[in-house]
Amino acid sequence: MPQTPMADRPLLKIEDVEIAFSSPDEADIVAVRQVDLALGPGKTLCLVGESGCGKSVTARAVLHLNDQNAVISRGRILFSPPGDETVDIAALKSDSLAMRKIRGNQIAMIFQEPMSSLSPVHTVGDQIDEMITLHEGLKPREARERTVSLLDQVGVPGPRERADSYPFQLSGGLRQRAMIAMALACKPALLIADEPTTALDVTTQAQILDLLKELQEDYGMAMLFITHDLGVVAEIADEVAVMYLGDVVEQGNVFDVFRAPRHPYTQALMRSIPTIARKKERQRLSPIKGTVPSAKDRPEGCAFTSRCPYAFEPCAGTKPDRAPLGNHVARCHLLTESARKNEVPA
Amino acid sequence: MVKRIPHPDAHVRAARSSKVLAALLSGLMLSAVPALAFEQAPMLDERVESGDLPPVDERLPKNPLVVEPVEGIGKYGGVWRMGMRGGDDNGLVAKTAAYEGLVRYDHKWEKVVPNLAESWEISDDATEYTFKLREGLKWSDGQPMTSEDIAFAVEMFQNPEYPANSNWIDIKDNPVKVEVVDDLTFKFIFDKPNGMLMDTLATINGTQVLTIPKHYCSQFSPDHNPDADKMAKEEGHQNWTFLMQQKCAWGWESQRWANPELPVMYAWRITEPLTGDAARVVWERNPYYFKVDAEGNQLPYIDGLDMRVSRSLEELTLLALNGEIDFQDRHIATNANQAVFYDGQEKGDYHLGKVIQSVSSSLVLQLNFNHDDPVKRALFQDKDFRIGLSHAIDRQEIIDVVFIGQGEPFQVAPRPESPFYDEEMAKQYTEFDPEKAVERLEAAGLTEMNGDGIRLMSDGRPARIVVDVIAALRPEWIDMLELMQLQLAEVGVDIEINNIDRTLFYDKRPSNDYDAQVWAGDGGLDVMQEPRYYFPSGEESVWAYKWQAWYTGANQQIAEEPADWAKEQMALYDELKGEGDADRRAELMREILAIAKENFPVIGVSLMPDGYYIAKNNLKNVAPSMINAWLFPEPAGYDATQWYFE
Amino acid sequence: MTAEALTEDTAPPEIKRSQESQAALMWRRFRQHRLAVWSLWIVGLFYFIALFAEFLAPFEPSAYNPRYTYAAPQGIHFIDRDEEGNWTFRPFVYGYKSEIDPAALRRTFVVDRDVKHPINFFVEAEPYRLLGIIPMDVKLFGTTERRAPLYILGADRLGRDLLSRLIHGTRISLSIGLIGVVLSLVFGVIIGGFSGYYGGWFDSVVQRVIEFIRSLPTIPLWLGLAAALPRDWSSLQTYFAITVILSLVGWTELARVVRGRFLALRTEDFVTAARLDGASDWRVITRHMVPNFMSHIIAAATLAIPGMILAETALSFLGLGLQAPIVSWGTLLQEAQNIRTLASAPWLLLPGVAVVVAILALNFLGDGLRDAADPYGR
Amino acid sequence: MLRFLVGRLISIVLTVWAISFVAFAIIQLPPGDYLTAYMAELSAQGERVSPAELEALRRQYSLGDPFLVQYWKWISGILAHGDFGSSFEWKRPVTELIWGRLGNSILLEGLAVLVMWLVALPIGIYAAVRKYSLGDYLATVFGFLGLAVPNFLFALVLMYLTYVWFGTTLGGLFSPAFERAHWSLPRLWDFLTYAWAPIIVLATAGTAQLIRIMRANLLDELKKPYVTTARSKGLPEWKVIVKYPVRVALNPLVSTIGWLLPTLVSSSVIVSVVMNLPTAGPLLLRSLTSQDMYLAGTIIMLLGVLTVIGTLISDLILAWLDPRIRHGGAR
Repeated sequence: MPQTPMADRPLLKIEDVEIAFSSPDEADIVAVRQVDLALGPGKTLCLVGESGCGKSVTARAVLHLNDQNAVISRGRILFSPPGDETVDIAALKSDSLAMRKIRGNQIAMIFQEPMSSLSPVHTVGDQIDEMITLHEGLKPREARERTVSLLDQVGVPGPRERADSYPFQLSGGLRQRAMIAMALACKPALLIADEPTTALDVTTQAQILDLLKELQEDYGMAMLFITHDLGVVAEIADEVAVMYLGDVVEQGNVFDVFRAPRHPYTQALMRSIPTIARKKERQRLSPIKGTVPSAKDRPEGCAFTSRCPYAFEPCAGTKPDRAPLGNHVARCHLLTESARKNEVPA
Repeated sequence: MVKRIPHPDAHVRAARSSKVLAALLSGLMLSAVPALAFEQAPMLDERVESGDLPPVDERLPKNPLVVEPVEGIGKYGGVWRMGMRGGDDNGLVAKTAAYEGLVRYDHKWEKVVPNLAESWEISDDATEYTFKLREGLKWSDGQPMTSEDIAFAVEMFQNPEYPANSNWIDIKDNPVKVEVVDDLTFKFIFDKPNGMLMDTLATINGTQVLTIPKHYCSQFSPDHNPDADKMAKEEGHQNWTFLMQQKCAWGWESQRWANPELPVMYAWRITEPLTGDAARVVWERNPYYFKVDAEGNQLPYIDGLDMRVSRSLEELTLLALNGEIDFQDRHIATNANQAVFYDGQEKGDYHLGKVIQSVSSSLVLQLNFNHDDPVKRALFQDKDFRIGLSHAIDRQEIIDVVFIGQGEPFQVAPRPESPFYDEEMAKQYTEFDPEKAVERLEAAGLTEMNGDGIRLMSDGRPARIVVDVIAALRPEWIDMLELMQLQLAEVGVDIEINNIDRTLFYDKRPSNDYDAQVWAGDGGLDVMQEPRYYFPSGEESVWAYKWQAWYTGANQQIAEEPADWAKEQMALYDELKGEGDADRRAELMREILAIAKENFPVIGVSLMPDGYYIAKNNLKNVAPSMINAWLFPEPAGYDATQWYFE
Repeated sequence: MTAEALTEDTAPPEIKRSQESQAALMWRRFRQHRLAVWSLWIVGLFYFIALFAEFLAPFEPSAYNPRYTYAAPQGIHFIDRDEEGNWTFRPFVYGYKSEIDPAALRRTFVVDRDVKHPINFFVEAEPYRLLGIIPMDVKLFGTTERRAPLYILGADRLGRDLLSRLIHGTRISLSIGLIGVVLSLVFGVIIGGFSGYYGGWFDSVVQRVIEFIRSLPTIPLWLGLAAALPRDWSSLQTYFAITVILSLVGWTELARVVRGRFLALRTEDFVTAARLDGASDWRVITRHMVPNFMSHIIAAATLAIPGMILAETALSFLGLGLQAPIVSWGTLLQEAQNIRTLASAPWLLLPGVAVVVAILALNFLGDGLRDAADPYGR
Repeated sequence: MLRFLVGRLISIVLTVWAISFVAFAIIQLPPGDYLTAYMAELSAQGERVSPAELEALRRQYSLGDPFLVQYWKWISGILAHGDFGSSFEWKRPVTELIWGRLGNSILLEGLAVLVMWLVALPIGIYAAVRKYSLGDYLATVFGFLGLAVPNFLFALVLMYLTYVWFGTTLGGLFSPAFERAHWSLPRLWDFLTYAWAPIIVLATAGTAQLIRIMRANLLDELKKPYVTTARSKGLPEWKVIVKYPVRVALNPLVSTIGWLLPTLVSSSVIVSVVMNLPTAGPLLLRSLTSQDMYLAGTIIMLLGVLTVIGTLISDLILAWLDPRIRHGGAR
């Protein structure tokens, strides 16, 4: 199995994970199948894909935050915090002590909707204090001091007053900063960011991203970054994993993947990035034909089959293996085929 | 209104003034030796020693009334627990504790015997009555009770501004005048003969003259206290009448029971009054009560009364079952409950006693003789129609179902216990006979039938009678009517049961918008006092409301000239009221009854079965059988003052 | 420049699911609420009984029998031995031995195992009209012998068959609930709808009125109104009057629900669109908005019925409302409202059980409907 | 916040006025007046009142006046010098009669509300968290049983059973000793030994409603992202639920307190009649049947006022609980 050339002991290693949703009156839906990911300390891994492709589910699985009817039916999620032995999160119970010790403490998470992700009836300060008192057993007053400095650090003006205000009294940007402050409260080794900038306007997006990068430097923490925005990926990712309908179709070093996407889906994505050029030279962005089928009627084989321009007989039936391509891997029959008769579609 | 004489010859005695009276008294007061050493209840000893009460001999009159105990001499102490319903239940208090008039009835409801008055004399023309009070009577506050109090009471009742009224003190056609001879002697004087005064005085209504003690109540009357009106205004009332009512009102007993200050002559006086938010009404012995037992122990034996005020009959029933009520029949001793109470005797440590109802028929169907609809009026006045209905009723079945076999088919007529009892009158047309019924109905012109088998009246409308009833008052009525409904349907008469509330029941009378109303057969024992079904004598004669208006003159605008036979009865009754001689009165009453029997105005169903009371087993001297009537208060009429706890 | 941007007709799964028909969706959600499904059956059964009361009840509610006052329930037996002594299916009831206890004033009944009265199905009966229309002379079951006692659930104080009375009472009580709710719906939907649709002063006035009505304690309101009914009205008239009175209070709740939905929907695009198309208000409301929350209204209505039924019993208890000879659960309970019944004829409380079951069922049904009504929300 | 308060106060005044009017109107609805009712009762007992006396009384009480005149007399009396008129039946100022009983009512219903919440909240929370579980069903059924059993039936059965099993009769709120005493610890204790039964009866009636609301609200809140956030902090599950969604779900529940009151009052009327509780209920019932108009009118009005106040209070609590309202934020 291919080893990512990161640090020998990855902070987070997701091995062959499958996540299924059970519902009372239908067959289970496998939302995520065969996901392998690895993330080294201090690095940033971007999960990219259209909504519904399972990137959030995967990320949440790391903290067991999916709904009760979601089960990790296969695989391991190995988390090795620095100076601590490795745990298989997949094996932990959602409400177990071990899990709770990891949550917020070693792995923190920030969400897409800064408004609804903060309790509307508690002050921002209280919600951050709680984190600190919970994991570090500080006294409320000390906790509040920490909170204020955190807020200051994430660039909230007048942190002391802001700590006493309610979410609805803050602008979207400030709320997200507050969220980040909360996430950082216990200096986590890993920060999971689930589309943290999607709900924000462009300028704020930029600020938040910069802030995150900055903080990543200071705290030396790794980041699992979920987004559907390739621009964001390009800006912050070290590693990128492209997901389509529950499958990781291509993953690896962000430069390689962006420079030479090999999976037809990735290629399609890349083609969608408009390049600044003179009018006549511009080429029309070509959309992918068809629509994303629901996980129910996903082909046994490559999930992309139904829309793939190059689809041929093995695609639908059998699942493509990972094709190692220099610094990254992709799952596509074309590539495995090409391994034999070496002609690759450009 | 006139009163009945239960037993003619008994009445003769009562009437024949003091000569007879002496004998009668001696008979009653064997042991009333003056030298008798009086005893009092232990609970009073302390107050006497401390001097805030005079000794018992000074509290009692010179010649106290000696009560012959039912079983034997009792002992002091204990509290008599019972239950009442609240503001509208003042009647219970009246029947239990407030029966203290100038005279009273004996336990058989026959003789009129002395009470506060030790003797009286009646002029032969029955226009002048002279009463002699016991010497040394005192109100519950220790003030002497004298002729002045009687005079004042009459004055108040006759005061037009003061809305209290009596059925004998201030009646228009023959009001009473009082002449005070001395503190102990006074006269009642009438323009016309008033042959029934003694009976009136012996009833609950007779106590009216003793409800307004002058020394206390005169302060509220402007005639005796110029500041009365000012006083009332200070209390926030419009004028003196309101304050007087609140403090002393008659008729509004709920008011008198609400004022603990009001001096009384009763055996017990109120300490916790009956107010709107009262949860109980508490009484304690009146240290000045004027009766003693055969050994000279001042009555009452029982220290006090504790009346639970409860709107919930279920609660009262449970209290009784649980032995938390010492004596009671009102409210809880219903037909339906009898089985439960019977079973509960052991657990509750009480027993059931017999209560004879004064009413004759358990239900009286009164068809509206004065109906505005000429067709119905004609039909209802048609004797054949009424007889037809009567024959169509299967009385035995009703008795079996509703009264579980208790009672017998009975019309509206004097009860078997009454001297006026006339079997023929009581039983006529009571046999269940559909053929006869149909015959009579057809004789009444109901020959045609419509599709639903309902007979048609002369104008072709189906014979449909809406019967007003207050189920709240007697649940059995609805049951009985539901059965009668089915039985009458068999012969093609359609009655609809219209269960309405009291107010409306009464409103419908003057406005005359009713086919028929249902009530119980009052006047089964008190034949003379309560002739409402025998002839249109008053407001309660619903079957001929306009005729009674003509007779009483109360409501002239609706009055209507009665049929000749009714007028004849009215004449006879007027004569009766004036008649001083008891036998003659009885005769006149019999004539009235005969006419009633002949014309058969109202339809009865069955003889009201005996009721029952429940009494704790340790409560003694309780008469095994009592008569229940409004005019003859029960249990007060049976000297509850000499009941005691063993 | 997002991943979505390049697949213009991409539809995320949620939206896909909502393409199922509203009804199918509701049904799917509804089935999850097992209690509700059960309740649906029970309620159905009750209304079936109410509908065919005359056919199902062995006797007329007023039919009495002096010999069986307060007769205890006989129960019913299905398996019997025939002459040869082998077991056969032949439903029957035992007879009674009864004697009168004059002192206690009551009949005591003992089941007489020697006397068996067979129960036959589709027996001849007095001709009657089913639903007051269809003439019939057959009842579901009964005894063929004349005057044979048949008191499966016991008899009341007049020897009337409780079962029959219960069945007929079901009709009155359930229909009171239904009619009352329908009336409240008419008020509620119209008033609530308009105040929600137009908002503004009309809305605020309606709101005040509703607030006001709900701040009145209902009992005195009922007392007053019920007492004000013309008393010479026939029982049928009173019956309808009572339902009207009940709905006078009931409509506020429904109005609130409807208004809420209207406010929510008013701003929805498709409504705006309809308006822009120049559809009349009436059309917008009836064609576009009402269908959209019919389910909510149904749910709310279902939840309102129990209230009505209870209110009816309460009124009857207070001696207002329906009264004998009308047979309703309320009047039946009122007759059972005394110690005597509790002590020696507890079976007369069975109407209470009927009330409880009906109320429970209706509530759960309503809950299920509401949960199903908006699959994404509560 | 100030505007909010002022607005509320205005609407309160209007509502109360309207209630006073309707209250008065309701009593006038039935045919006849106090005196006809009074006479009816007396004759039902076999007593007599002559038409003459009735006329005198009718004049004395100026019952002849038209409705509006009577209403004006009443309301102006109240506004001018807090005089609610006097009871026909008791010949006493209405206020004398009702305070004690109104107090009992409030106490009783207050306690009932308390019990309701104590029972309903846990059940509601459990039912929401374990939606469609067996526990959910059991909890809900239990809750709804209370709603389904007619109050008066429950009360009566309770009374009878306690008599049969414990040989005691429920009923009333005090033992004779404390009947007229002033409030004190022993009296409170005495009160509780009697009050538990009616409180149970009253509480059961309303619990189901609360359970339903709580369950629905909580189900809403549980879906909100902030719950996930809380979970992602590493809080134990129970704490996540209690501190966040429950806390938010409480708000709409609080606003129901106000509406709870009238329903409670109504059901307490019936319960009080069956169990003979010295609350405003039986007095009201009595005054309505005896058409004692000033008494009845006052009680109805005060009950209405109570309700309005109740709503105001719950609004205030709501504002205090929910910053979004307190700070006039988006609602």
